Amino acid sequence: MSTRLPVVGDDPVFSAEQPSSPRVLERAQYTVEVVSDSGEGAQSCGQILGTVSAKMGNGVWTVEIIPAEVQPPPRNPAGASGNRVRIGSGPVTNWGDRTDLIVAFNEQALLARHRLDALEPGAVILIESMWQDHDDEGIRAEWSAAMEELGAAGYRIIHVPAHEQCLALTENPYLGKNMFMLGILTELFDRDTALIGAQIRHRFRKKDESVAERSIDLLELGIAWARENLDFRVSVPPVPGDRDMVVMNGNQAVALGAVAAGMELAAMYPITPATSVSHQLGEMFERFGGIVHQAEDEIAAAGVAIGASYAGKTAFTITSGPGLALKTEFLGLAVMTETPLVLVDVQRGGPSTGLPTKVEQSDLLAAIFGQPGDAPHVVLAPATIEECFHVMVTARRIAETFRALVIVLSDANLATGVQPFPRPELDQAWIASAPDQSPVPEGKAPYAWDEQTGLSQRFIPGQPGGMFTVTGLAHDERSKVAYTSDINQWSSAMRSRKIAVLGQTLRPPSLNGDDAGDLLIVGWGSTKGAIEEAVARARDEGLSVSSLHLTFLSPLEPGLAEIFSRFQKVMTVEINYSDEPDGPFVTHQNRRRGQLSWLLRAQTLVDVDCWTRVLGEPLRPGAILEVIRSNCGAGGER
Amino acid sequence: MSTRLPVVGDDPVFSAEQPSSPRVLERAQYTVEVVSDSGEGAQSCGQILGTVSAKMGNGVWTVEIIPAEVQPPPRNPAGASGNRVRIGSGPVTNWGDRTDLIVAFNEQALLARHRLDALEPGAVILIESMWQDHDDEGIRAEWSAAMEELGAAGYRIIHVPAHEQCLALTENPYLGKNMFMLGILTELFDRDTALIGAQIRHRFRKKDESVAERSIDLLELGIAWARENLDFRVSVPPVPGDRDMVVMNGNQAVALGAVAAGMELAAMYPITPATSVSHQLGEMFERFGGIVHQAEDEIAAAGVAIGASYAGKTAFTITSGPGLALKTEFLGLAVMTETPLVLVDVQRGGPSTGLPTKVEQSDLLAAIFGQPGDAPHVVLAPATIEECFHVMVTARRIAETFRALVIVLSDANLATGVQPFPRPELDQAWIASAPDQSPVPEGKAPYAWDEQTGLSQRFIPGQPGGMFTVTGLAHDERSKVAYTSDINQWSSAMRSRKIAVLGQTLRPPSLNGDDAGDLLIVGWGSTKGAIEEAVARARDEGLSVSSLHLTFLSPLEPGLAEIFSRFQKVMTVEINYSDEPDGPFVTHQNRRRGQLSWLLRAQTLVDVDCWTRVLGEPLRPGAILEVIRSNCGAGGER
Amino acid sequence: MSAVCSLFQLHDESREYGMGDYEGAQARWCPGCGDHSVLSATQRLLARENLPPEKTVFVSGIGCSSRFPHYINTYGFHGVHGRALPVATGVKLHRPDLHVFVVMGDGDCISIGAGHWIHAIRYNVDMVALLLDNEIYGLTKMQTSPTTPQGYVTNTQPRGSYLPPMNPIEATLGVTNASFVAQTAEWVPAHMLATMEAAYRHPGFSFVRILQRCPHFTDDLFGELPKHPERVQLLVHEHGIDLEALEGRFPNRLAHDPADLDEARRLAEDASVIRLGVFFRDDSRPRYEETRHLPAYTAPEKLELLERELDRYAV
Amino acid sequence: MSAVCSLFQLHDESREYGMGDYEGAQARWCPGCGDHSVLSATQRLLARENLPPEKTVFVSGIGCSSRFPHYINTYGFHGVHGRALPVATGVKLHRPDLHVFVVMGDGDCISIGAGHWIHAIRYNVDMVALLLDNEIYGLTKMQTSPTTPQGYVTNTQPRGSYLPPMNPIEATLGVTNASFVAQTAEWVPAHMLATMEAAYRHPGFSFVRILQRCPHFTDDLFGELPKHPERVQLLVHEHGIDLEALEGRFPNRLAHDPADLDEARRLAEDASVIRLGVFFRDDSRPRYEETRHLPAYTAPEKLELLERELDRYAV
Ligand SMILES: Cc1ncc(C[n+]2csc(CCOP(=O)(O)OP(=O)(O)O)c2C)c(N)n1
Ligand SMILES: Cc1ncc(C[n+]2csc(CCOP(=O)(O)OP(=O)(O)O)c2C)c(N)n1
Ligand code: SF4
Ligand code: SF4
Ligand SMILES: [Mg+2]
Ligand SMILES: [Mg+2]
Repeated sequence: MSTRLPVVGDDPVFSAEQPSSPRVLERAQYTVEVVSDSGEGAQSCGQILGTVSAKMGNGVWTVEIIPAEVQPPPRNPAGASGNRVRIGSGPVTNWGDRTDLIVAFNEQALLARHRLDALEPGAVILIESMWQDHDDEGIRAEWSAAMEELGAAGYRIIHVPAHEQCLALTENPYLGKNMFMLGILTELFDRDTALIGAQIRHRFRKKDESVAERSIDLLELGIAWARENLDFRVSVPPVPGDRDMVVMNGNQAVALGAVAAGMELAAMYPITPATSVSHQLGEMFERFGGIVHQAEDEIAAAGVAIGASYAGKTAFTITSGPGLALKTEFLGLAVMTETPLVLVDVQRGGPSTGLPTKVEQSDLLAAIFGQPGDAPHVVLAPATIEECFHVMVTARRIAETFRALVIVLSDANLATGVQPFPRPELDQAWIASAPDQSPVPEGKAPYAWDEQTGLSQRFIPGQPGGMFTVTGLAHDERSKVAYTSDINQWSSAMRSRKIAVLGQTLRPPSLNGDDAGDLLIVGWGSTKGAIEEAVARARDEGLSVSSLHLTFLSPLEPGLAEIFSRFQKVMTVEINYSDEPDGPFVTHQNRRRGQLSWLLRAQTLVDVDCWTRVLGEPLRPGAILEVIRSNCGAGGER
Repeated sequence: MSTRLPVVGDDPVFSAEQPSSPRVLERAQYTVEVVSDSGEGAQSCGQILGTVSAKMGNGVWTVEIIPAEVQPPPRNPAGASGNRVRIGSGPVTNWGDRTDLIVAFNEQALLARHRLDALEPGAVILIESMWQDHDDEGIRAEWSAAMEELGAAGYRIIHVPAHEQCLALTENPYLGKNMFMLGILTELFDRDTALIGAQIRHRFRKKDESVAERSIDLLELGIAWARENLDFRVSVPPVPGDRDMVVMNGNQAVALGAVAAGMELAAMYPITPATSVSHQLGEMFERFGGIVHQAEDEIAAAGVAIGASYAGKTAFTITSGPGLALKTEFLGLAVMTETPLVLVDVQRGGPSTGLPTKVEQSDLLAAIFGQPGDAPHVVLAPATIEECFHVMVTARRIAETFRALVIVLSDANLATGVQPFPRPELDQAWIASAPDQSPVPEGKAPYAWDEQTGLSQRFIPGQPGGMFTVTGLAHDERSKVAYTSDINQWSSAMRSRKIAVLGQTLRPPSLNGDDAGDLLIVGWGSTKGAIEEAVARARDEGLSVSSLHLTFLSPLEPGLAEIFSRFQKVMTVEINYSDEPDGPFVTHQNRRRGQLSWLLRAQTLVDVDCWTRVLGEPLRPGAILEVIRSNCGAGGER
Repeated sequence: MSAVCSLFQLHDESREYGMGDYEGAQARWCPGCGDHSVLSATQRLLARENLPPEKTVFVSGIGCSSRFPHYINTYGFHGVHGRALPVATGVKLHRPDLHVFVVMGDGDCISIGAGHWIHAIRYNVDMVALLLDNEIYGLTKMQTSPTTPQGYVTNTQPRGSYLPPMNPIEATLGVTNASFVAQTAEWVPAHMLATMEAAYRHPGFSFVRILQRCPHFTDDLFGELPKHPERVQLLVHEHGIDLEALEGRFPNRLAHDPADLDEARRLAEDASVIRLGVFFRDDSRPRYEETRHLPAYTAPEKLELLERELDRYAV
Repeated sequence: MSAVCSLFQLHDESREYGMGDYEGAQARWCPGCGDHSVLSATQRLLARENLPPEKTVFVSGIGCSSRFPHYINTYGFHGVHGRALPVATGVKLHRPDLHVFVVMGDGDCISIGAGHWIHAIRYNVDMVALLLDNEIYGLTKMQTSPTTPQGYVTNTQPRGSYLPPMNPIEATLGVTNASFVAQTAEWVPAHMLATMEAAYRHPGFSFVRILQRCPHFTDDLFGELPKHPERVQLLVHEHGIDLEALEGRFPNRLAHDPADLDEARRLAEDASVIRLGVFFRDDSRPRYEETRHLPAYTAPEKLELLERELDRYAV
């Protein structure tokens, strides 16, 4: 693959004509969706819009709309495939509430979005109109029924004869319509056509040149059609920052972060939504001396990573819920043998196979407590795509310094969400240093635990004089199998103490909002943007609410009880399941609660409430705002 | 194997001579150990003593002393193998504190017990004396060193020339010495020689008759030696109860309980200390129409059990920590598909391979929270060997009624501990009923969740009209893959609600001791006997302490916060790891706590403290008494 | 069959089932996916054998192919990735009255499920195992599977898959107690149906590898093959499969006695031509579920037995 | 070997190691256990090949046999049950300078570890895998293993093991890309040493099944064999093993060219005699670890490359 940047800004394909003067809607932020059957390219249409908007200096948050099957039957609500792009003048930190404008390739995909309550009342709908007069009677009937269902919602529905228009340039508009639609969006949002063209060329770089050219023709056709037929434009003026930015999704960030951390082995077994990290690395890792090992299963992937790490190489393994489950036994071994290991869990909906392509934050307690026996380790969660990059450096360093297992909890929202962030300033210190191969001084033990910190210096194969046998059995500091009872108590303490030491190095979390007030919202992971947006809106309404976002879940960041004591009420907002407090048979005591709230209650003894949803989608700031409104000043949960 | 009971009571082998009149120590309870190299038979010596004592009406608790290897090198402290038998006039509920009398086949095994602080100061030691003048100089030196180490402790050391004595009857005393030693114990404790003889015959029933006869000769030799040479006897008079009793270990109780529950399949993979359940069932299960399936691994064992249960048969799977880890993914599937499943985890020391033959209670949080995604299910822990039997009936019924996963947490202490308990009064209602094969009424859904309870009636293959596909994907009540967002929220609620319903059927736990006071000790699982003994001793000392023992860990039994509020201080006592409160870097907030205390804190918001140890042995009541003493009236943990 | 089982056998033997009786939900595979044709052939087999839908169970793992049970109107168990065989074993062990079919993908069966696969061959429990081998991970979007040809570009091995592919027929034949091993292709429906039928009728574990087109990701692997019957060799034999109807279309035929294990292995090993047919069969191999002799006691009888058992522990 | 690896190669090539250099902790196996003799042969091999202890890694799972690494003075990894091969693969993948040996029991390798075993054969990573096959679960006290003879009484199958045993050699030979497959017996130390040596020198994954006595539980299986050399047939060949020293003791010898896979399979299948020797070897099979071409950039060079990578995402 070429690493050359596509040439931008001076592309001669586009004409410089001025648009006519339609009504211009000025917006600080605006959300657009493009949906089609899978294979029709709504995905790339949305992606290009997002990327180009980011390049133009807009804040952007892109979310994939993915069906559960590879190519489900056409024209079916459950098959909707596409992208949602939220564009802002300033930074956009989350997917927002509802869509302002949707481009739909058929009315069934559109219906799916409507039924999922994804569309703003009064939203603009650009719908491919070919189905209205389709030869197939059944299709015509479906169209009418759909229009009726949509009619009640007060959308502004605009028919787009995309198919018909595209026929002028291509025999099979199913394969080019997305470029036509992209043209419409280009015109509507006044996107830089040179940047758009460059993106298209990049996308088709492995195909015959004519493909890109025809796509650009279709794009122009869309632009022209919009110019002539649409009476409005949307302006979301970028507020250019002064920092270099990059734009990518969370899985790409994890992959690049792993490289920046000097990782040398990624052992994995395919699983949605984690797999694309390995696709990304598959392309580039070898150039950095790294190996992507697709193992026969998740257990083997964990084993290979542990083996490599034991041999002095920095290794991580990446998976999602079902794979985390399978790796459980090996995680216990990593803890017991104090072999550094980073595991990235890109969470999806559970339990079991659950919702493989959808977001959830319900692996938290399994990540912390899932391993039989006492297995102290570290659990971290990046909250933004930028953090997905940097967390890999942090995780690797903690793993090595503390000879620890570090679990990183990303999720499907971060994995597929695309967002610009400041370009990382790479630092050589981030890269793992070469393994120690110097001789081991006589008498030194492979677990010479420092009594105060539990820390010790590991021996790496190749070090003369360091020969010893790592074991998952209880062992003493020479790694000899323990036969007396106090060794187990002592070595358990040593493994636990390291975590306390790490905890002491952490700073208390900082607050978003005032230091005290009516309500404190606590979150973790990918919900940060939505929570902070909701808090900002609530504060604008005069509500006394702040929020706090945790990166370290094990050990927890210090000072929480003290912070919580300054608020009338504390509650978590999470994408995992909790009983409704007023559900049948649910009492204040037996209520099954959000996973973080449960953790916080045990640690702080504060009556931390929770509001959680498992809708298979990111939380909407508007919904969180509702929660804030009804909990501000409402006091404790009892 | 014959099920005929050995003939008792009229055995002509033993003479009726009266013993001379040595000093008789009257004791309400007394603890004896027998230790040897493995293969020398201290195990069976101790077992026979225990069983016969139980048959004579004594309370008994027997604990195995097992080395980590099959037959480790001889004369090595780490190789000590044997049995500890605590005999009481009334019921004995735990292994007690220290041993009053030990029979040791060599001084190294003895040293091992001494170093583990297993012996009461002033204990009587009966030591095989052959090593003192052994030909091997090294051995003589080891003997001297050992005697020196032991000398300081004030034991009463009695030399027993067992080897020499046995040579009169056998060429290889290593294989018969245990019977000679048993003879000594028979005389010392005035055990019924007919019962002893019957046990010996039963043990050798598959061997040539001469083996049993020679053993009985050796036994008599031991009796005679003791009569002539020992100046004391121990009297622990049995207090005969009025109930029929049985005596067995916890794994045998689980096996028999499974049969009593009408279980039809035990799917397992060998793992200590769970395996002997399947040995027990291997002998008898087929006669009841049951199958023991030794699978290729623990994952397959779980899958086979789930498949059988899905097909309408009652199935369970049994394992220990590392196996629990491997089954994690399948447990999530059982929850998601609402397939009834009972899993018995006989806990051992962890994490990882840990202490395979030793007790620990550290799988609690993994059992409850280990499954990625939200996977509500039931976790139960038997506290006595009797409960090991009955819990299987309870677990099976809950699993089927609630279409639930039920995890039963036993442990190595229960698994190998032998205790008499009232013979179960078998009830036909305990046995699983035959699966429903009647036609399914049209329109009925396979998950027709009752909105209030989450309960539904499952369809079983073979039922006409019930055809549907179970799936681990999020699904609606017809088991169709969920494509809209609210289905996941709804079905998650239905799975959770069942657990709340079960919780409502539970009674608040009853207290051992007063309803209010200075200190409440909370325990779970096999520690009950030790805790209650310690509490009784403390109350005798006038301390204001009560205890409470939980059987249901998920959902927790109701009313805990209210109960806790009546005590100055609440703390758990558990066999799992917790940071010492005053350890370096440990604060009240970041302290890693005992697993139950953590659970109770989150649920009740009471500052539940904990005292825990992971010494690879059951807790000693005396140690718990110390904890009570120092915490009674001491107030909260802070 | 014991009395316990007779409980499960009350069904209307006289009823005749047609294809329509086995129709499940609309299949959501890609257009042109070979899984569609496996589904039709299976429904045809069920109709031919007149299997009551309620007595038939399809067990699968996770993957495109593993969606299969949803699309057929029998009992179905869509479990977890790689673990269909243990679940199916559990279903069948205690329910000999049920007809058990297992549907697996190549990743499902041969990668993550490899241990269960090897052991299921050995257990030889009476069921039909269908390996829908598209030589790629479909559902997760084109990663290398153990059967992906060496050099084939995938998303995880973009410089071409590193190793020579595993040969599932050869590996199966290497496992002691293998009892039925066949290969067919979904684009030869008549052959596929005949193979499945032979598999169904074989008493024991029948392993059938079905070469399966995945037009979405690997159209170049099998996509052209339907047009090239000369690249296929049919193994024909009276104890295997011998379809006259195919004679014209597939001129390349080889007589192979499925009783000949050595020859079967030799044929399996040679990758120069795609061989369809029964490589090996031995109806006399011991079956795991037959090793148990389970009496059928009533509950009161069981209690009585258990009392005797408890007597042994009586004090 | 790349520059990165040279980092790991600084050791004193001139040093000569003796048996004593490999002595670890006192072995805690039962008296007479065959594992003791495997240990001595291994130490002898290491001395013969003069492998620096710090450059040698023994990886094992869990079982009696898996205690092995504790008793030899090299680096050792005593991991979890059934998973030695993935760990060993991880060790070797990035550290071609290390000599990697894997020690597994029959339950460890063939039951719980079966999936990894099959795939390790295929990956063909350069290491020596020793299967210490006592045909029983030793450490957990006598349960049926996949190699336990049919009918043999164990604690989990007290009416006799239900199925014919798995034949590890046959199964290994069925896996595509198998490159070295041999069988030996610990009670013929010279043969065992020669086999291990051939295995060590083979470039790729060498699978050696060692028949191993377990006097504690299954003395009747191999216990008498040392006295019955006539029940053993030695496979001899210049590319396999041919020890003149053994000629007198083992009169039953068969010339077998390890290049002949078909014949190897035939010999493996036939259980009428115990065959010791190299069944198959092919030094030219592709090795997984060689498929990667890893440049050896310095940290600054990597950063520079990463900057170029980031450029692609620049706004
Ligand atoms: C434990 C686990 N690991 C990984 C996955 C992700 N996953 C789903 S299907 C699949 C493989 C699909 O390939 P194959 O088995 O060949 O079936 P196909 O889709 O090609 O029919 C994988 C890796 C999962 N669902 N569960
Ligand atoms: C995950 C897991 N399952 C089961 C066990 C228990 N276990 C320890 S060793 C062993 C098998 C021993 O047999 P084998 O592998 O043949 O080795 P041997 O002891 O005979 O050398 C088993 C089942 C374990 N430690 N971990
Ligand atoms: S991706 Fe391939 S295997 Fe999956 S449904 Fe589509 S064509 Fe079939
Ligand atoms: S049990 Fe068997 S395999 Fe294990 S150490 Fe003893 S003799 Fe060796
Ligand atoms: Mg596939
Ligand atoms: Mg073994």
